[in-house]
Amino acid sequence: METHIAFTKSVIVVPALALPSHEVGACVEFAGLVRETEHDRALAGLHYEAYEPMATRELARIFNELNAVHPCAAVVFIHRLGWVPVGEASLFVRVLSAHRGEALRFLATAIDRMKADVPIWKSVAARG
Amino acid sequence: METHIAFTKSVIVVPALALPSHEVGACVEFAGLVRETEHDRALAGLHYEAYEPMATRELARIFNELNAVHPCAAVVFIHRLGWVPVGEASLFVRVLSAHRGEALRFLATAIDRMKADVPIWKSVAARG
Amino acid sequence: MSVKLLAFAQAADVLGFRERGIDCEPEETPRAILARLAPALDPATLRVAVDCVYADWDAPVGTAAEIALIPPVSGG
Amino acid sequence: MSVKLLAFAQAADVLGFRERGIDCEPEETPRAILARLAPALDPATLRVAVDCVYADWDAPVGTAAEIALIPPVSGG
Repeated sequence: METHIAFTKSVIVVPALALPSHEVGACVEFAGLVRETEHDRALAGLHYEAYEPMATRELARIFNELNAVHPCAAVVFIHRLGWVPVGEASLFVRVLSAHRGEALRFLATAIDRMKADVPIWKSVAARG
Repeated sequence: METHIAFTKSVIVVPALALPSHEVGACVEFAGLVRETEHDRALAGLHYEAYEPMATRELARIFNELNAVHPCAAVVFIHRLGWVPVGEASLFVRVLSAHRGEALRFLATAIDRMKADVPIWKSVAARG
Repeated sequence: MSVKLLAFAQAADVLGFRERGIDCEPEETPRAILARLAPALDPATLRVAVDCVYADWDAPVGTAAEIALIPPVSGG
Repeated sequence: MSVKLLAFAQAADVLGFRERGIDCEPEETPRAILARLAPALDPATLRVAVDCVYADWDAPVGTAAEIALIPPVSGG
């Protein structure tokens, strides 16, 4: 499985679709957008930070584990860091696979696992 | 829920993301791509046909039913018809929702229901 | 009365047409129409839609404008 | 030996720093280091990572280069 993991301080630019083979039949993409209200509180945006080397390593580990269960051809993961205004994407994930079932399950589980274990944090304000 | 259903004889052009509100936190997209092999047979592409007025009506009915169970903000559904070469998309679906769970479940179920009930057909050759 | 009969995919292959105007009576059922016009097609291998809604093979067509023969679908 | 101690999110808020070089012994545990340097932080509310891998609060740090205090994560 081709794996691409990146963090960026700028607006996420969705990379052009690159098909590793003509056996890819499903491309599933997820964009997580910053919402205006969270916990009943109006926001202008959120601030994200990460422990990047560990986050990259944890994500690679999670993706490898998931690939054993839901074999996929490629995963692209991009998380934005710093200030992200409401309506913009904090997260982009693309999964390619032969059939949609694997890509959908890989994607759903990857995000669940990220939210449980990958050292990335959001906060309503930037930290010193 | 905003609903957009379209069929096209040309390459699918993914519409620009339009957020119906700042309460949308998840954008899930699916592209179904034509694969080179199907049932162990090498293909150059597939030909699609639809009973368009009924397909549109069935899709709208399915989306309304799913929206009652997995409330979403918008769905965009575009199916290509005619000849689709290997590596190009025959189907594009985008679902927007407040949280990812609804959009992922809506998307997965919508495609399952489409494959069961919506009058669209693929074939290895064009029909007279 | 006159009804438009539509055939898709394999049904069109077997019948050799995609659309044809047919005469029928309101009390006639899709099953009877198929048996009369296309005995080569087994209704057990198809669904029928009447005015863009899946219908019962044995329900009279009534004032329908369009009857469609729907082989197993395979979109996506 | 010298180890880099990293603090993230709420842990950085409480400690007032994000990174600091500390001295410790290979047989010292993350729990002992936290108690010594940041008694305000309860290890029950945090995870600890040693050289980018989640570790046991009670396992000696050995030859680690980097110890990180990981409050509950919230990416996405």
